[in-house]
Amino acid sequence: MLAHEILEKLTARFPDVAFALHGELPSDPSITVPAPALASVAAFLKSEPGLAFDFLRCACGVDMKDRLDAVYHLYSMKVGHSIVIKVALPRDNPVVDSVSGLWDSANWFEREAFDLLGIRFAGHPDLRRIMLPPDWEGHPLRKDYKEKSDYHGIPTDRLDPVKV
Amino acid sequence: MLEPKAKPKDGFLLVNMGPQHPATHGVINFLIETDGEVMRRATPDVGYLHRGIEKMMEITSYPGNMPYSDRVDYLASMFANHGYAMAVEKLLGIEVPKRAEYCRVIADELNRIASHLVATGTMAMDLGAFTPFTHWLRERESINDFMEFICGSRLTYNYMRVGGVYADFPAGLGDKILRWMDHFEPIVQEFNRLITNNEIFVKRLANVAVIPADLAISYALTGPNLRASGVPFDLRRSQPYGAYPDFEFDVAVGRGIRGTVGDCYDRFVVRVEEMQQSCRILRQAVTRLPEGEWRAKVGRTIKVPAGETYGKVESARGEIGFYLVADGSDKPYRMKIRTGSFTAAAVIEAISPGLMIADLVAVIGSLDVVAPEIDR
Amino acid sequence: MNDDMPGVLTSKVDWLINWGRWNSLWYLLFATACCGIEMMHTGGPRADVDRFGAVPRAAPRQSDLLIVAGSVTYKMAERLRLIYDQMPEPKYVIAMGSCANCGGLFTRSYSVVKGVDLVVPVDIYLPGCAPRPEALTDAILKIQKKIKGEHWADKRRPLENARA
Amino acid sequence: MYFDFANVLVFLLVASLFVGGALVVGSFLRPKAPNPDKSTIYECGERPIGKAWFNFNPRFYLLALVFILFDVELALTFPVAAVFKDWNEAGSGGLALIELLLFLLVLAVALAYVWGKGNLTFNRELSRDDEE
Repeated sequence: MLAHEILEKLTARFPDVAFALHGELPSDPSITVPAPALASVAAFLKSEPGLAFDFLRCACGVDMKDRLDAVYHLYSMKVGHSIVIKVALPRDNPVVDSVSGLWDSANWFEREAFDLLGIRFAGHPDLRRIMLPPDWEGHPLRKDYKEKSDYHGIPTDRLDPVKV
Repeated sequence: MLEPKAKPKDGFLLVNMGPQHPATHGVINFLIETDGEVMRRATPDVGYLHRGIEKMMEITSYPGNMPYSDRVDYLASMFANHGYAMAVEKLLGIEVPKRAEYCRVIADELNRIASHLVATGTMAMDLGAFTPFTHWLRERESINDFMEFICGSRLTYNYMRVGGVYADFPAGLGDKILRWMDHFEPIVQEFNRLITNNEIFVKRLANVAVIPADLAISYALTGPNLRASGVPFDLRRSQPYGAYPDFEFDVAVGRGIRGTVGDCYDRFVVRVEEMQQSCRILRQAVTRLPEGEWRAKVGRTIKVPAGETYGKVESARGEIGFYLVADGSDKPYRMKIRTGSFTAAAVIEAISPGLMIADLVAVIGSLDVVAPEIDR
Repeated sequence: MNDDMPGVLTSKVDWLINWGRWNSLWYLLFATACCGIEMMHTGGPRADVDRFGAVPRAAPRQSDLLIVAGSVTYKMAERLRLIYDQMPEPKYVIAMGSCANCGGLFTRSYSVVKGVDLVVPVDIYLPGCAPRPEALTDAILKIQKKIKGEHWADKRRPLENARA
Repeated sequence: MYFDFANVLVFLLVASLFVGGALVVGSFLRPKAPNPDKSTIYECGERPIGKAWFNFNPRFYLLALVFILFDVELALTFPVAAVFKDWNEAGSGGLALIELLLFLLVLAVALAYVWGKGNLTFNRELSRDDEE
């Protein structure tokens, strides 16, 4: 089923939610969903027989300079179609509902998005850093990330042998 | 300083099967809560090899990112090259010539055999059978030689380019590969007699850590781990790309021969069968290699128009996906790499309660989890 | 006089002890990244470093050569230092691959230690991005050459007579 | 008469000399570089958590005992086999065979009892799984 048909099904089911379809070929189409409505839309996408998105292929965060996006790539094993769901979040307090209740793979994807981009997922069973050490400051994949001068005494820059 | 992570529950011991351990296939730490032999829970703690490849890709130009994609999974880096090149080509709208697609398939399938050789070999070694691992290393050296012919490097290939491959297929290599496969396929039968049907090996793996189909789908497992649970989802067949529609091959699916569907034994057998299917594809690809261009006309500096795409390839460890967000400059704006081992490592915590520690070694080997793919 | 190392006066006892040591350099399986695969092939049937007595060991307690094969992240650096301390004297370190030498491909990364010599003292820097098994064998032979010229009196009590 | 036992004394002396000598010479030649981290328990690079002194589940205890029982039985049948030829020539081979079979029969009964009681397997479940 193509992206706009899925969009029609969504607007039919959630009339008061403002969906938006982006991306013309060759880029992949994606549907933007407002943050408060994500939990119910995701549950609908998974349970609706015609859509049956049971496979959360990838979930990640993107730093769009003025906002943070949470991007979910969904695929359906039964029907065979896929869709990209995007949620725009404010940069200073990026919070969105966690979908780890619907798809177990979301647990680690969301932990990585929290670790590298600082997006907090409400309702996540165990939201802590997955990649970086627990006492790391800052979220590296943000565009305005500044590196510390050392970590636990190990300097982060190496003298350039040419200049020395 | 390095302080311990958690307080042990009374009556249980917290043991680190830590970053430096031969059975964890790279630097992964499992915090095991056990009563001595049986595990109450094994929580993986990853990130010991997080090199920040996604950040590196944001500050390097498109052609320069190819070596970074190699190191996402250094046991199967042809697939990462292929996925990355496909993502950029889809956004640029480049038509890859037929000969280049065939060269890519040959390199991919050779790399799949090499990766499965290490996967099945280390799994047998972790369970105590050391000799087949050295046999497989000998076979893998031949594949390393072919890779040196094709792209000049044994491990970090950097072979594919946006629009095709970096050099033409070497002239005499085709029948060299065919001759090697005539020698290799009987050895796989010998490996089956030596290991796959070995009673002790079966006893160690059958009915251990069964992953039912719905749990596999919910944890978004892909590749041999998903197919071993009975779900015949193979990107080369379900969402075909490149030259794969021209070849016939069967998708190896777990059938629960010696246990239930989705146990460690199935994951092992699926990998051995996949090696044979890869040989079949290689025979067709090498004999029917078409003439023509091996690389489309692409300028030296690549500027990808704004947009986003998701290039996905069936790697040896499942789907490796490149979610590329481009902003028109010569560097990717954001590159998320989705790998098979990342979701496979997540499922270990769900299936580990009740297993013995020795079974955890078998589970890690059967899921073929490697640290670079998890941490990137 | 020791013909291999001109100008180094080693007594017969030194030579006997060193002869035993350089022919049984057991290296620790410390494979973090891509160089680990090449190290595996070095121990494998074709490049077979076992001919020189170098047998892979899994625990630092039984190994006297630490081959740091691959990039070391900040999270792994403390573990590497602990493992190095847990190795018995006399011990040697090979920094295998450009990631271990100076951060290599990942010098601009936020989480890779720019060179293992910031964490552990390194004896041999082995260049290459995944150096070939022959290169690693050559590094092990260089460590053997170094052992040939050592005085056992220095190695016996390294702390007392540690030269400035 | 007492001289016969001298070789035992010499044997003990040389044995203790060998062992003691090796230890003494070793402590001289061995490098000594103590360091606080070196004495910590090696746990794959991590710091060990909690105490190692905890009562783990002795699930293999009975199986080990049963193994020792039948291992000793096997060890006792080897000497019989070794001297069986001489007994045969001495004419009482049949008697020796019957005695051996009797011995094996008694232990076969023991095996049946142990097998029936289920001690040949160990339980794979967690010893105390009182979920919090």
